[in-house]
Amino acid sequence: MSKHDSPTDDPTTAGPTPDSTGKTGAIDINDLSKIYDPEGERVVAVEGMDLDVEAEEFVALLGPSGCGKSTVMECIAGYLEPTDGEVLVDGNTISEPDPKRGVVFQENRLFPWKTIKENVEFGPRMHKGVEEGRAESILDEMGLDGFEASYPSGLSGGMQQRAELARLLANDPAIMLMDEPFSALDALTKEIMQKKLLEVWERDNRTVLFITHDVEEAILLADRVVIMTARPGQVKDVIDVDIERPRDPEVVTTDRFTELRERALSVIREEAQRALEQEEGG
Amino acid sequence: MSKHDSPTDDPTTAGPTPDSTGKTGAIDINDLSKIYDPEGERVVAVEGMDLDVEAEEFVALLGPSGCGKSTVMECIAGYLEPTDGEVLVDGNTISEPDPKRGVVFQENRLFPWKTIKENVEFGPRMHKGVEEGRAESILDEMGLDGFEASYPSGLSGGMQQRAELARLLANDPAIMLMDEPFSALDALTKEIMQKKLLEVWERDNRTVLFITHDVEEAILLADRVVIMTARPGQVKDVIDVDIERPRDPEVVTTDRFTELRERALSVIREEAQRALEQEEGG
Amino acid sequence: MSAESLERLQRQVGNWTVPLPSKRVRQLLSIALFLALWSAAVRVGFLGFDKFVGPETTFQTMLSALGGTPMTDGGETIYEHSAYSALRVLVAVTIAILVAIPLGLTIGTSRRWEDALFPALEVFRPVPPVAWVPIALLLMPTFRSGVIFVVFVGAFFPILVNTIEGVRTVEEEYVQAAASLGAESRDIFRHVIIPATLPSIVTGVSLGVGLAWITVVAAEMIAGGVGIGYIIFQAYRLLQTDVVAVGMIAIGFLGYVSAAAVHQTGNYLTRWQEID
Amino acid sequence: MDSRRRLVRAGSILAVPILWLVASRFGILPGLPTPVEVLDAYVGELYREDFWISTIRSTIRVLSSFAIAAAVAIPLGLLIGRYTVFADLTFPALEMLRPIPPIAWIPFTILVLPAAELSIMFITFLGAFFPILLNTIQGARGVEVEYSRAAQSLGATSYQTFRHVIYPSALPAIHAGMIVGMGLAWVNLIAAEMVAGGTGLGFLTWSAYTSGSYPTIIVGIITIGLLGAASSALVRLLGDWQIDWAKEQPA
Amino acid sequence: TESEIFGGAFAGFDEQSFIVGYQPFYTESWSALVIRHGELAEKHLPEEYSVASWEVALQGAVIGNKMISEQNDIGYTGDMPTITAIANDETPIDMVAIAGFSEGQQCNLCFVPADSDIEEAQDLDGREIGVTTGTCTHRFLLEAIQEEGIDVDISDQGMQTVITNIREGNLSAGAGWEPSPSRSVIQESAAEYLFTGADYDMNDTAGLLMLDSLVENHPEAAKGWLKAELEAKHIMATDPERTIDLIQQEGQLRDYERETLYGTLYENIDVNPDVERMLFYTDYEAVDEAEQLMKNEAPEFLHENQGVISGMPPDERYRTEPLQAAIDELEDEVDWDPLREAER
Ligand SMILES: Nc1ncnc2c1ncn2[C@@H]1O[C@H](COP(=O)(O)OP(=O)(O)OP(=O)(O)O)[C@@H](O)[C@H]1O
Ligand SMILES: Nc1ncnc2c1ncn2[C@@H]1O[C@H](COP(=O)(O)OP(=O)(O)OP(=O)(O)O)[C@@H](O)[C@H]1O
Ligand SMILES: O=[N+]([O-])[O-]
Ligand SMILES: [Mg+2]
Ligand SMILES: [Mg+2]
Repeated sequence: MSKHDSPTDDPTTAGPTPDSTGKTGAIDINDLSKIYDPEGERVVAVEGMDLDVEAEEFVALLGPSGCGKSTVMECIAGYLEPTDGEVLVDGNTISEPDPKRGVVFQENRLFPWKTIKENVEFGPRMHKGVEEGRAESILDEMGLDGFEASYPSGLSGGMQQRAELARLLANDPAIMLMDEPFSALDALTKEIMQKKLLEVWERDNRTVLFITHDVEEAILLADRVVIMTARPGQVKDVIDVDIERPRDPEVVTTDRFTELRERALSVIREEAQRALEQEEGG
Repeated sequence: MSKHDSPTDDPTTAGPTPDSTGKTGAIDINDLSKIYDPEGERVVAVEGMDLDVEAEEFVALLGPSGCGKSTVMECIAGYLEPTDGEVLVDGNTISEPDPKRGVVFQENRLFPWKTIKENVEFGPRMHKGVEEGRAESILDEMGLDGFEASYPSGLSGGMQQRAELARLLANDPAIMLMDEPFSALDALTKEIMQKKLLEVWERDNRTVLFITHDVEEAILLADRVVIMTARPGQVKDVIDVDIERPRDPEVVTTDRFTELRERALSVIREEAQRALEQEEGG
Repeated sequence: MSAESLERLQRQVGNWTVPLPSKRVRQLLSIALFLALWSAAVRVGFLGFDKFVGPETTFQTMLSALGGTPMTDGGETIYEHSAYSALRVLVAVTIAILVAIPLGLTIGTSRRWEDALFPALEVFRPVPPVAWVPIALLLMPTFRSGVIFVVFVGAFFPILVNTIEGVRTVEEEYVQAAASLGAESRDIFRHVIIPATLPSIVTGVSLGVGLAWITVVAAEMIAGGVGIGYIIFQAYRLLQTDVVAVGMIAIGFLGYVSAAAVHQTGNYLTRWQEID
Repeated sequence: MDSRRRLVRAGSILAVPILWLVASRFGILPGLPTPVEVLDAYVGELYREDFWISTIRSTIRVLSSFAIAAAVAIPLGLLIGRYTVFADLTFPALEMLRPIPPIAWIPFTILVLPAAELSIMFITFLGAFFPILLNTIQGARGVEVEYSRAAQSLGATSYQTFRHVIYPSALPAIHAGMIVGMGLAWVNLIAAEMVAGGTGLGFLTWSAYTSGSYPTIIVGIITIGLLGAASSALVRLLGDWQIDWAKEQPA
Repeated sequence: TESEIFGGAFAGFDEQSFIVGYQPFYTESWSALVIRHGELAEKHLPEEYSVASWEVALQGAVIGNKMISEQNDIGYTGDMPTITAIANDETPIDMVAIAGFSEGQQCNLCFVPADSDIEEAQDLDGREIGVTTGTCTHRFLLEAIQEEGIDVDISDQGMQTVITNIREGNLSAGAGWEPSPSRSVIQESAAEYLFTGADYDMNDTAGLLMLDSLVENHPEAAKGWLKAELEAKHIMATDPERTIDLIQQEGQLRDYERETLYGTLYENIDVNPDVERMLFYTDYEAVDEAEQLMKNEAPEFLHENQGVISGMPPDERYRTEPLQAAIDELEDEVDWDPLREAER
């Protein structure tokens, strides 16, 4: 499954390295550092992080609160410029946001002033043109038929999250960057969304980087679970999830799952303790 | 463990019925119904619910989103007047909020305009007077020493939730009503808070009604797990948690735990499906 | 107030067996009480109320004014004076909107333009629009455009400041989301910045319209000519207090109608927001 | 902010007098007093008792009317915001009066109130009153019900809830109203002084026009602007001091 | 100074200290300036009475209305606000004297830009004239237009706006009252007089008003004030230099050159060189034209023509007893003839 057993791949392999299989959506993070400096108060969020994500791989990113997960994602999305190091996508350095790299946030960022349909058609309209009927079919798939003309404020939280996913899919990105997309949902809605996401991913072949605090969610969804250290963030451990696909929520009861979960949890606990000490100190 | 195997205890036993053991904090919910009627749009949130919570018992309340859990809790807290039926605490009908029944919400409701210490001392100051040094010792216990003079906005989410718990404890309520208190926390902070809560509960003997969406959390913490039906809410099933105390997060790996979890999950799934159908319909 | 506490209140009052009148009745009561107090104050001569008119005479004068009786010696009717004031407000606010919104968007989105323009504008902002009346009369070729200039100043700053504030508080995440969906900066301006700023602009316009009315009345009183402000003051000079009261009602009515129109238009333009 | 930006911003402010100077030098805007004339007049005014009396009078009028407006509008707004019945009985009448620009009341106040000073103060008061009232009502209504519930569950009586929850929670909105109110207090004060005469910077400015002392008009405008800015700063300071809890950022 | 900042503000409540409403930008009430700066009130008022404050107004109507609401006790107002005030039936107000009188050389002035091609009233046909409507000047202008049989476009503007627009050439002509036109004509050479009230036999005058309660309850104070008025008139009539010295102390007039102030009171207008600029009368019952104007012409105009007063002012609102008492008393005290001052 994976060439990436170690998070410390040689960082000198920068430059165009098209995936040998011709797939797109590979992410190379080389020696990435990000320092925030609001009014002289230096916060070293990420320091010397290395991580390679293969094209069409599903990677989950876990780590204590404040360890820099979102920072890493924003560097990949092109919102932030790294203080040091670089992020390559399919061998090219990232300079700005790009429709190839779709992003979903924890709180939905549907445009409140556009209807659900206008939201879903926003991406295509911006760069290649709207294909008649496509928005409807995606919304249909997400169980949102009948809500095309509603504004986001008229939908429940779960439906909003589904609409956001629909907007992302309509744009057909090679990479999906998801920052705790389901953490605000209740248990059941979350389960449904996880199923939906797996379904879509297994069909469409996209690279997914999925940030979560939920260990079970990470194992259920990902090919690899990357655990970060407390701030400044680096890769602490990578766990290969060798549970076969297609998966469904029932797998959480298997022994292998429990085993992987225990392993992830113990790594996290260790790191979390450190994070807590940091916090208590400040 | 329990005299309350069935949720349909005789509702005619109203009137003062002091607990035989002399403990306080028993809650009797008799045939409770609550109908919301904002501008003529009738929502039957809870209908004919019966539930008895023993004094010093720890009961977790599970149920699909929108099934009326919070509504029930708000009736017990005295915020809402039941449309029908009644809620008795130690045999007396509830008419208004009371410092005996402490409440914790999902989002913290620390008063942003008061310091942590002022927040913690708020309850005592309101009704019986502040005891010198008590706030400090509670904050200490919650790992918040040094933050007495901070405003809530200066604290991280986990610390805020701990401060809220400190505020509740400083008021020494017989009953603690907790509405998804930890659901906004990350996995680790949540675990720490659960431990803290168990510790406090095992020591202080208070009745706890704990609403959550997290099945594992419910089983880990509670003596009994009450599962509600989809709206209009009623008690669907009650699961006795016969895992011995003191418990710690490791119990989740035991077989008995897994068993109870499976049982709870299957009941919830069934009910959740119904709830979902309701939503999609509207 | 929550429906709940209202329920409680009603119940309490019910215990004293005083039936609580319905909301509509209470609101009408409020107005009736006001008119009764006014009338009583005039009759009794509370403070100097005996030197003012009561509601009854005001009502009569109002009717005759609405029937087309000229307001003072000038010969113009209430409709003509209203039209003058309203037109001044309309023209001034329109110009203010056309200038302040683009300017605010520019200043809000570009740090460079902000540095170049905003401090200079801030120099003028603390000066109340009415204070410009003498200078406007001095500089404007005829005093009529002078009044419009002053009203424009009144409407301009609230719109400008709210537009800038609106742009600045556009959540970065929307901009990022749009960029990640392939939007260029022009698209972002058009599809994110402008709609996200609209509610704030609407707030600015309604504040601006309010200030425009205050300014137009003051300017018309000071500078004279025509308009409701002038009528109020002219009637005052001639001690026709009933006409003064009718003028006040007219200006209040116009102010109310224009505020309602802005509110309705604003609601329509920002119809995605949950209506409360 | 880096020094280059600071420079640009300072330049932006300096551009105002420079453009004015250029305009008067080249006769664009004939009739506009030149900066030199105005400076000259300003120095002259500083030696005149009349100018200082006007300045002090206007300041006292604004500050006292504003204080009274706040003292009346805040409790009234909290009551209206929290008690529906009280609101129904009072608010419609207030709403009826609100759209009338304060300055339109001047004939009424001169006739009805027993002293000219009270007339001007009443107009100024009205200017500040409604923004503070409306914001207070909005603030009181916007208090999230969970806060008052939390207080009640901690044993607070309704008075205690009002004092410790409703009031502080509404403070930011009240404060926003006070900022707008201070601005409108000045607007209406100046108008009232121009119309009612007597003393004050509004009158000074208008009588400078009447007497043809045009540079003094601008002296008046500048002084009014300075005092307006200072009083806004004062309100902001008051707010920052009272609402310090809103500023602290997460650790 | 302190009393001007704080004390004067609420002095209206004190019956023995008076608030005086006066108009620096209205020559016919300038006896008030002479009283103020010559400290004549202090000299003549009985000891227990004082002036709480001098309240500047830019319009007579403001003073009249402040008297009606008893905020001002004594007021100097033009003929129209005087009539409006004494005709009101809320607060009794008496006209106790005339403040100034002129055969149309103060209030009834029509002027044109300095370089204007307009040479006589007839040339105004079809032109735009600026005037403040509702003032005595307005009445004069209407009458003049009617007599000339011309048709003009009247533009209602404040006095100073008329002056500004004349200077800028935006108006063909303007009408107004002194001292503003003099400033434009003498000090700035921006305007010229075209015709005056004398051409139409229209006099102009200002009233001295007192609250009836003051006259009734404090006759000594009323008498004292009129003694001061008489002395002021005496100074104005006999000592122009001192008069101008005193008037120049009025801060509001700081931008008026001495020459202008002198001219507006003492130099006859070139279009009517034989008519006195100002006549220093005080007793309107002693001067036919003044009595006619205040008791008949002005009230009739306001009542019948304009309908702004509901009836003619009652006879008892015209009071000259305090003036008579002042004259009687002064006769023993001074070496000039107070009766003459009252008349002329
Ligand atoms: N704009 C910023 N300015 C300064 N510090 C920042 C900024 N954004 C984030 N940080 C800090 O950088 C660190 C990493 O933040 P980041 O949001 O990447 O963490 P995270 O792992 O996503 O946390 P969470 O799990 O809570 O979402 C934190 O300590 C945070 O406080
Ligand atoms: N004030 C209200 N007015 C009208 N309907 C309400 C009100 N409060 C709650 N409801 C409705 O009553 C039902 C029960 O709400 P409640 O908040 O008790 O559910 P819940 O079980 O706590 O849900 P969740 O798990 O999402 O917190 C829901 O359908 C909700 O929409
Ligand atoms: O006193 N006047 O204004 O004529
Ligand atoms: Mg994050
Ligand atoms: Mg709930």
